Formats: sequence, structure tokens, C-alpha cells
Amino acid sequence: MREITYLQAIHEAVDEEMSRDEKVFVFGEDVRQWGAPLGELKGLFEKYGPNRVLDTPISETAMIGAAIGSAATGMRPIVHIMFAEFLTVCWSDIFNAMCKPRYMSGGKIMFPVTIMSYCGAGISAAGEHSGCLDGMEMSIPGLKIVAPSTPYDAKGLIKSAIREDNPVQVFYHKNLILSGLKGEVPEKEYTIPLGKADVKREGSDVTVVATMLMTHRALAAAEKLKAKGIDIEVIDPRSLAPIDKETIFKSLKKTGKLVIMVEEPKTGSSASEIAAVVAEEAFDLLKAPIKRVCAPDTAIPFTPALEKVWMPDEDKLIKAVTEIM
Amino acid sequence: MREITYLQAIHEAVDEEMSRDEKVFVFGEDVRQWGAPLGELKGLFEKYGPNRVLDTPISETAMIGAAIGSAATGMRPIVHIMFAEFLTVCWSDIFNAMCKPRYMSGGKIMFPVTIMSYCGAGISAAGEHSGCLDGMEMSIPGLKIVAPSTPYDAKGLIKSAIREDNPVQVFYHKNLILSGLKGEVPEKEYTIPLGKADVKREGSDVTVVATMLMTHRALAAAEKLKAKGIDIEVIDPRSLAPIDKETIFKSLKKTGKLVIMVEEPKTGSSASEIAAVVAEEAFDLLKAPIKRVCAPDTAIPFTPALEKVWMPDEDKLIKAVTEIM
Amino acid sequence: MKIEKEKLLWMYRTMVRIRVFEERIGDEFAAGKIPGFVHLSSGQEANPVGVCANLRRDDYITSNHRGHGHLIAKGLPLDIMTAEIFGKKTGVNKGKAGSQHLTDMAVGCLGAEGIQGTPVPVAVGAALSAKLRGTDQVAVAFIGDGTLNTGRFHEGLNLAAAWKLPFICYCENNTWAESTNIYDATALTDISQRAMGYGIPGIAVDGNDVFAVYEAVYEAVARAKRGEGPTFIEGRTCRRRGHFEGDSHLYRGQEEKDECLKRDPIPRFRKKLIEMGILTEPEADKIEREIKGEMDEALKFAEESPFPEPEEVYTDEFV
Amino acid sequence: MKIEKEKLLWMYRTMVRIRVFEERIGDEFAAGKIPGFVHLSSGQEANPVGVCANLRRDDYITSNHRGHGHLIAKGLPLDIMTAEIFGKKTGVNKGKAGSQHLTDMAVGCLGAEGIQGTPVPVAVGAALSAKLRGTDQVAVAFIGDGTLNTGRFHEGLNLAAAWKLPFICYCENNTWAESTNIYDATALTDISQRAMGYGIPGIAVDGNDVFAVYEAVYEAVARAKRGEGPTFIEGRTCRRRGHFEGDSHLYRGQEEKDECLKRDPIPRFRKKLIEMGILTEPEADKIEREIKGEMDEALKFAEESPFPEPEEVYTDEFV
Ligand SMILES: Cc1ncc(C[n+]2csc(CCOP(=O)(O)OP(=O)(O)O)c2C)c(N)n1
Ligand SMILES: Cc1ncc(C[n+]2csc(CCOP(=O)(O)OP(=O)(O)O)c2C)c(N)n1
Ligand SMILES: [Mg+2]
Ligand SMILES: [Mg+2]
Repeated sequence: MREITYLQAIHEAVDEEMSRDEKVFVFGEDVRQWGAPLGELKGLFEKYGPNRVLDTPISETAMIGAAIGSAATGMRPIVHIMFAEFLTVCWSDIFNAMCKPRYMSGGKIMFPVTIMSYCGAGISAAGEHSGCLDGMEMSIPGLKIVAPSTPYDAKGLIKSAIREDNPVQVFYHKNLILSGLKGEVPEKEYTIPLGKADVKREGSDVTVVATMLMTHRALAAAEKLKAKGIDIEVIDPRSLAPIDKETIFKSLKKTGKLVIMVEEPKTGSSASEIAAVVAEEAFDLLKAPIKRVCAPDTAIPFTPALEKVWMPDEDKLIKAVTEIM
Repeated sequence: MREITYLQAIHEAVDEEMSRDEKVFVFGEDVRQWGAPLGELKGLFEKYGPNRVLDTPISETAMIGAAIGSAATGMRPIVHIMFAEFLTVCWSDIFNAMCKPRYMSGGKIMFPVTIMSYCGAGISAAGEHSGCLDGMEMSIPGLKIVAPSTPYDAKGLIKSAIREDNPVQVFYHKNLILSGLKGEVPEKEYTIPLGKADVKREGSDVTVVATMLMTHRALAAAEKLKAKGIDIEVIDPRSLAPIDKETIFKSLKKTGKLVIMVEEPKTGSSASEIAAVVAEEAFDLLKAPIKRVCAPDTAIPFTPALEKVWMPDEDKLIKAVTEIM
Repeated sequence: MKIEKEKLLWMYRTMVRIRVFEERIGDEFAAGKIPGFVHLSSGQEANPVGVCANLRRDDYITSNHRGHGHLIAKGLPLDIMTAEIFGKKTGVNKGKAGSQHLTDMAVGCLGAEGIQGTPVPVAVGAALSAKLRGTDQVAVAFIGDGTLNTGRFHEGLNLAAAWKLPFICYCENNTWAESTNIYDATALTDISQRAMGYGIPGIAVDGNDVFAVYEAVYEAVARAKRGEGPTFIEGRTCRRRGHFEGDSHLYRGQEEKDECLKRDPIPRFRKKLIEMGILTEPEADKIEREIKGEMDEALKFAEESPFPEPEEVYTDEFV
Repeated sequence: MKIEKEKLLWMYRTMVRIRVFEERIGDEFAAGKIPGFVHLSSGQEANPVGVCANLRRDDYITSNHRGHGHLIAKGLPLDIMTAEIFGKKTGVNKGKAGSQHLTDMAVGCLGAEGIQGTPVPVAVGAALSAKLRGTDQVAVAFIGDGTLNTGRFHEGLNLAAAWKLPFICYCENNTWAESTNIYDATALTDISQRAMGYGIPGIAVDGNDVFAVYEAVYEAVARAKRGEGPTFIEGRTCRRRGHFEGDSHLYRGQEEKDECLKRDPIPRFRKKLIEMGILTEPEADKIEREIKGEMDEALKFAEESPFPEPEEVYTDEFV
């Protein structure tokens, strides 16, 4: 099968959906000439013109408002809110204005909005351009969240997100773009349903749930652990909301042991939510404490010397896995 | 001992700290004439004058900015951000601008800010004026969070919050104000350290961790459970960040069973975080699944007929406790 | 400006409808029949009516916490609206929204927002959609004076101006935001000047004169449809009641309150219509009686409707 | 306006210092010695220098992503600043901040903010504090043109105006926000008009003429100290380089780039100072040599400094 990059996969997903449905349009800061800061939307302006690809002022609350208002009236907006931290600038707009009305209106209104944002550390982008806010966003009822780790998942999930009638947050990891990560992606059209996890590696000793960049680190750790005779199963939830509990529980039936590895400060992270779900609904399957391999509860330091320590990595995962063996 | 209301306790705390330290001042929407919408700051303007009690425009981001800037330059601001949902309007300001700089600056700057907000459902204030955002705020590194359930705790915690050199969020529950809840509060000055839980009721069968209004519901449920021969211990964390793990673990040593009851949508709630901490650090003490008694993952419905169902209550707690007996 | 008789009568009827609705809701609230909070718009009726008299059913509005008048003027029936405010199953939003969040796309209302400022960017989004879809629809955001100081107002209005969207920001300046006077909350003495910061027209009108409101909005709608972009309109009006029911509004001087009662837009409009020969006294009285009857029915409908079943908590969300 | 010789020489020296710093940082970045992103302010030097020539050490500033010039003009030493940008332990913020978040209360800098708009309310808070404490300090927020469209700019400036705070909002209008032109992002053609929406003075100056900047800020500081409230100043300037290092800024026409190089504020100031008899050619050259030497030292310091120890991850937070 052909291989394309994570960046190309994102691009293809948006491109295909824009050509498939003329109600889909995309706007954000610097999407027109830059095709977004990392270039994943490059060429769409030339292809679809100024009515389908719009550069906005630096006005994140207006951008979410524009997404809501246009979604309510027949359009299917994709709004590019660059860095995950900028989502906090329009947090009320997402939490109150975008995610509550379907319920509050008794089903009288719906907002098919896709938000796309970069997340993730590892490129010394410092304290305000490096975060993953998955756990914080999971506290928002009414929002679906996807966080793909491979080109295949990125394309399939983004296409589903754009077709979804509820608001969806799409996170993609800067490192997976900038490292030029490649992967197999069929020529033929496909989508991946929201809310379905993927077992990235089968194993029998410990279940490791990991997202985005951490999925790759977990897979790398798996090889090292194998050398030590420990066989981990790596599950990538792909969707954080709703989350695919069944796939995790199924794995735990085999392993009885769970480590969750995500790139967020531990407290209030997506790892906490997953741990809570398991401790509540699959307690009887557990044979050991649930370990969370996360970042410390601090901002993200700039210097690579500290950023590297701040981020969860293979060694930390190996240590956690070993501790519960 | 004398009894005062929850509202009076909040008032006394702010009043005492303002008279103790002239750097303390308070501002917010409608704090001057109304003394805040529920009146907890009434009289402070008359007592301390226009330089210490200021009405702001409806500008939550400017309010947090004003708190940060004045805190960095020698003042000790208390900023009243009315309803918890309005915190999301200035979420970036709290998350990025207020809570990161101490760390990011390498300790070169500190912001002694107290934020006060109402939270809680039960008065049909509908979808945008009824929420508890404890879990969502716990995802913010660098922020301390207190959530008192009694007049005694309210006074002691708010005084400590105002004296704290890090940013502190104080939540107080609308229902505990409006119901006129009274409790013993000494005349003599006292403070309660941040980060210390309180065992509101001792018991031996199940540990129930509950906050704010839920503490009272848990205590009421305890009486009913007693009749069924089940003896629950009720722990009120009081501080959600940092959280007093030790007190919870200590209780679990006795009971081995944990139910967490908070007034938030379950996913991404403070209950999830507490459950995750226990599943990670005190797994060996557990003899049963950790139950979370929370609200559904939706906005809060207006009509009392549904709001009542939405809120966690004694029956739901009793059911959860009984399930793990 | 000439307004056809039919429309004038609709305007009068609608102003009376709002007044009767608000006063009766106030009574019902006082009687303990309405849960939560209500913010009434008595005294401000000329604003929503002067605005909506320029709108089609498929034009869009967004509203705020003081939104009953906006919704009624846009055509929401009183019965399902009253039932909603009573928290009943038959309410336009099944009782899930309540007074503060009334939403109905059937009349082009994208929602009443409790977070101040939000109505602006949301309506701007609807205006963007109209432009992209190539329709001649317009979108109006109703906000209060206090809301002018929110970031959302700024970002939304600037975006609409930059993109020349068919958008109107209509500000009901009743001079109060809860207990805070607008002239303490900004250095402006003429609120409509705020528009100058966006390079768009800022028009101040007497918001208690429905003709003045109508004309300003008429121009703004025409400008929007010509593709020239948004207009900011300040309707200078006043609140007859407290911020919400239960607010004794002691922070306002008695003089100011009396002044407001004197500026009542309804007798003023009625007098004018009679002078113009559009209406006679008995006809006007008849309208009032009819509306009261309509409101009696609405209240009856609301009272007799059941509350939603508990299971409704779990519907309307993908959980 | 007469400016004393001492100050003029400081201004010249500081402009050169910023230029040399920025260009050398650009080189080091290109050589792969600097982690992350850097946004250089080459060409904009007259703005921070014209501003800070009016400030005392105990006056406050807030800064943004393009902040090196602000910090240097406010007095931050080049060595600890360079070390910070290199991510070293000896950096002013122990390497935790980096280029984008330089913070040092010792020179009155409350922080450089990466979230556009934030510098405004934070500086407004410092101005509030000065007023409450009864000092005569002033606070300045440095922002770019793109930031004028953020809600924080609006809320902060309105608050400062309403409360008559000793605050100056200084906007470096280089006409670009990343790849987006300011005149596409707002309907205004004269940015300084935005001030009219707040009822405060809005002054436009040639931001490449340090005298013009100095004078406008001089007035604004005087106004602030008289208790008359904030001023908004637009410095019309241009960016010599891309948005950040690595940006090929193809979205700008070559003509515009050439034009910007021609408007260079440093030769212009130098020429003027020589005409005024404040400086001779050899003296000016000497200043340049000295600064280059200073920068060599700073780079050496940064390069030779160690990275922070891993345990530093866990300090400076209460966790
Ligand atoms: C973001 C936000 N902050 C504060 C409030 C609380 N609040 C509700 S109504 C109101 C005053 C609104 O004043 P105005 O916009 O003038 O409308 P009016 O009530 O006069 O109609 C305030 C401050 C809110 N709803 N949203
Ligand atoms: C809230 C927010 N949105 C978007 C960005 C991304 N961003 C960084 S710099 C920039 C452009 C800023 O333009 P301007 O204010 O004119 O400053 P300049 O770069 O020209 O100095 C943008 C959009 C940001 N940092 N913060
Ligand atoms: Mg008002
Ligand atoms: Mg710029």
C-alpha cells in the first residue's frame, strides 16, 4: 500500500471532504497563504477559493462563534484553532455556546463543527504552545474528541469528524507532523468510526493505553520489554470522547494490568478518566494498581534539557510496567 | 459556640483579611452595591471604600489580568468571578497567564490571587449558571482549589486562600448560601490549611468522599444507611488541589471500599481524579470497585423536574454503596 | 418613512404582547409558579419590535438573558414559550432551556445566551453563512449595554466588519448591567461611538420610540443586503423593573425610575397611531383584551402541561 | 522637544543593541544553536526604545512573542537573556521560559505572553496597582497589530479607560500578523481610530522614527501621571524578517520588503544625531563595535553555560 505522511493524511481528509460536500469550509488564522502554520491545509485556498478557505483575525471567540452560527444555518465549518492552548481562549465558546445548546434546546439545534488543533511537546515551543489538553476537554459534555497517532487514523478520523453532526475536536501532534511520520494509507476512500479504539500491538502481560506520540513511544518500549520477556498490548483509544471502554476491558481480561501513558500533567488528565472508568467498571479484572505515566503537574519548560524530562518516555513506561509485573 | 450562616462565614473571612492586610482588595461585577449577587460581600464597600471594593465592567479576561498584574506588583487581589461557568470566559487567563508564570519564569514572579465563584445546581438557574467545574479546573497545574461545605470550613479556607502566595480558586455552593445553612464558627480567629481533608463522619464499612452540597447529602444518606446496618465514613476533601490523599487512604485501610460523590458530569470530574489516585496509589487497600456518584455527561437542564434527576442524591449514593457491600 | 398599516398594527400588537407577557410572567414568578430566575424586558418593547419589523422569518437573531421580547417579536408562540419558562414538557425546549436560553430555529432564533457577549459571534456566524450560501438573509444580535465591554462583542463585531457580513448588532442601552451603570463601566459618554473603533456606522436612537428604532434598522438591513457590512445600533431605553425579578433595584434613584415609567413606549406609540388614524381607542383596547386572552390561554397551557419524564434527562445528547 | 544628550546616546546605543542582538540570534538560530522558535524585531527598534526612554526602571511593561527589543530597552542584560534563549541554567528564567516568555520583575517586566492580547489586561493590572498604592508608576503593554482584534485587548483597554489608569497600550503595527495583513483583519484603515471606541486618545506615529515615538509616549506618560487615564499609540513600523525565523514570508511582495529595508530606523537616527552634533561617525562606529563585543560575550556566556539539571523540572511549582 502507498505510504503518506501524517501531514498529507490530514490534508487529504480535509480536501476530500471539501470536494465531497460543498457545505464544508475551513477557516482559521493563516490558513490561506500558509495553509496553517505547519502547512497541513496548503493548496486548499488555491483549489477551493476565498469562500471556502478564510483567514480570520486573531479572534478565537469570534471563530468559534462563527463556526456555531454557520453550523446552525446549514454549513459544515472546520475551524482551525492552531495550538491547543489557544482553545482555552475560546473555552466558554466551546463549553457553553457550542456544546450545550443541543441538549439545552431539547434537540432543537445542532452544530456540526470540527475544530482542529495542534498539540504536543518535544519541539521546545515552550509553555504556551506545547500542551495536550485532552483531559481538560473531556470535562466538556457534548464534545467528541479524537487524537490520531498514525496517518491512517488521522485521515479516517478527520473524515468522520467532518461528517459528524456533533461538535468534534481533532487534535494532531506537532511532533508527528514535523518528524515526517509516514504510514500506509489506502488510495481508496475510508472512514474510521468515532469512538473505536485500535489495538496497535497485541500482547498478553500488561495493557498499555497510549495516545498520539505516546503510542509510538509505547510501541518502542514494547520491543525493549519483549527483550526482558514482558509482552505488552498497546491500545490507542484514538477517540477520547466517547471512549471505547470495551476494547480496553477486553484486553484487561487477558492481562489484568493497566498502564496509561499520555502527554499531559497527571492531575485531571485523560489518563485519570480512563483509570477511573476501569476502576469503576472493570475492577474485577485488575490484578495490580493502575499506573499513569504522565507529565508532572507543571507548565511545560522551554529548554530541551527539561522538556525531555518533563515528557513521558519509554523509560518511564518501562519502569511503570516493570513495577506491576 | 455561636452559629453563623455559610454566607456570613464567607463575609467574615473576606472582611477579616481586608482589615488585617491593607494590600487585600476585592473586585468583580456588582460587588459594590449588591455586595455580589448573593450578597456575601455586602457592606465591604461602605467599610473599606472605593479603593478596596471595585465594580468592574463585564470583562472577565480583564478582571483576571487585573488580578495578575496587581498581584505581581504588591497587592493581594480577590477577584469575584460570579458563576463558575464564567470562569471559562477567562480560562486562558487563569490557565496560561495566571497559573503558568511562576514555573515558566523560574520562580521570578508569583501571583497571590484569590478567585471566588458560585457553583452548584438545585435552584433552576439553567444550563449556564448551575455548574461545578472542579474537575475541569483540576486539570490546571499551578492552581489551588478549595470547595468548603460548611460555614466553619468556608471561613477558615477562604482566609488561608487570601494569605496564600499561589493562585487559589474558592468555590462556594449557591445552595448552601440560599438555604441559609448554619454552623458553628468560633469568634476567635482561625485558619484551615489548604490541602487538608476533614472526616465529617466516621464509619467503618465504606468510605464516601463528597464535596460541598454532596457532603450534606452523603451525611443524610449515612443516617439512612445506618438503619440498614451500613456504616459509612464521610470525607470532605475541602481542598481539591492539592488533594489530601493520606486522609482518604487512611480511611480505606479501614473500609477497603470507596464511593466518590460530586456534583459534576462524571467524565473528567473531580471524582475521576480521586478514583485514579486511589487506583494507582492505594490499589491494595481496595476490596471493591470504586464507584462515582456523579451527574450525567450533559448540560444541566432547567426544569426542576429534570434538574433533580440530573443531580446526584441520597438515593443514588445509597444504591452505589449498597452495590459494593 | 412610511410604514404600511398592516405592519404598524403588527408592531403595536407585538409591543402589547410583550408587555402583557412580561408583566404576567412577573406576577407568576412572584406567586412562586416559575422556577429559577427571570429577567423581564418591560419598557424595552420598542427595541425588539422595531428591529423584528424589519426581519423575515428566515432572518436570524440571537438573544440574551433578557430575551422574551426578542423571541416574541421574532414570532415564537406564547404558549410553548410560557410552558418552557414553567419548565414543562410542552415547552419549546422541553423545559431544558428555561427563560434564559429559549431557542427555536423555526423562527430563526439561534439561541438566547447566558454568557454575556456570546450572542454577537454566534449571530456573526449566521451572517457569514448567509453570505457564503448567497442568500439575502441578515442576522441580528441583541445585547445589552453591559455587554459592550466583553471580548466577544469586540471580536464578533470586528470580524463582521472585516468580512462585510450582513449583520446588525443591536444594543439595548438601559444604562444598567445588574447594579453597575454603563457610564461607570466605560469612559464613553456616547455608547454608539464604540462603532468607530470598527470602521462601521454607529447609530444612536431613542429606543423607546419604535419609529426611530424601525428606521435605523431599516437602513442597517438595506446596508447589509447591499453587501456593505454591519451596523451597530444603540437603542436608548430603560428598564421598568429590577435586573431580575426579586431585585429591588435600590441602586437606582427614584427619579430615574419615575422618569422611565414616563418614557413608556407603548402609550406613546398608541397615541401616535391614533393620531395617524391607524387605530382608534376602542380598537387599541380590543387588541389589549385579545392579547390578554392569548396570554390567559398560554398560562393555562403551561400550567396544565406535565413536567417532562425523568428519562428526558438522558435524551438530546450523544452520551 | 528637547531630549538630553545622555538620553539620546542611550537611545542610539539601545537601538543598536537590539539590532545586533536580533541579527546574531537569527544567525545562531540558523546555525541550529537555539531550540524552538524565535520571533525577531529587527527593524522595529525605534518603538521599544522610544517607549522605554520615557520609563523608569520601576515602571512596568508586558511584552509579547516578539519581545526581545522590549526587554533590552527595559534594561535586561544580554547575557542572561541570551542564556535563556539558549535554554541554559543561567538564563534569566533558568531556561524554563525561552525566547517567548522572558520575565524579570527586576526590570519591571511582568512577562512576555504567548497568548495574543494577554499583555494588555496584565499591564492594566499593574497600572491599577500603581494607582491603588498611590505611586506615580506607569504600565505599558507592547502588542502587535494583529492583537488589536483580540477580546483581551478590548476588555483591558476599556477597563483602563473606565478607571483612568496610568496605562499605555503601545501597538507596533508592522501590518502583519503571521501571514495575515491587518487591513484584511479589520475594516479600519487607520488603526489608531480603534481608540475612539474607548473614549481615549489614539495617536499614530511613524514607528521607525524614534523621536516621534518618544514624543508620543512622553505625552502619554504625562497624561497617565496626571490621572487622566490611558493612551493608545500606534507605531507604524515594519518587519525586516519573516514572522519567525524560518518563515520565508512569500506572502509579502518584494517591493514591500525593499521598502521596509529602506525605512531602517537606525541609520536614520544615526544621521540625525550626527547632524545634531550629538554623535560623530567614529563615535557611532565605536558604539557598534562595543555592542558587538557585548553580544560576543553574551553568546559566549550562553554557550558555555550548562543546561539545567533534570531535577529542575520539579522546582518552582507547589506540586
Ligand atoms: C460573561 C458573563 N459575565 C457576567 C454575567 C452576569 N450577568 C448577567 S446579566 C448581567 C448584566 C447584563 O447587562 P446588560 O448587557 O446591560 O443587559 P441588561 O441586563 O441590562 O438587559 C451580568 C453581569 C454573565 N451573564 N455573563
Ligand atoms: C490567542 C492567540 N492566537 C493565535 C496566536 C498565534 N500567533 C502568534 S504570533 C501571531 C501574530 C501576531 O501578530 P501581531 O500582533 O501583529 O504581532 P507581530 O508578530 O506582527 O509582532 C499569531 C496569530 C497566538 N499566539 N495567540
Ligand atoms: Mg443594560
Ligand atoms: Mg504585526
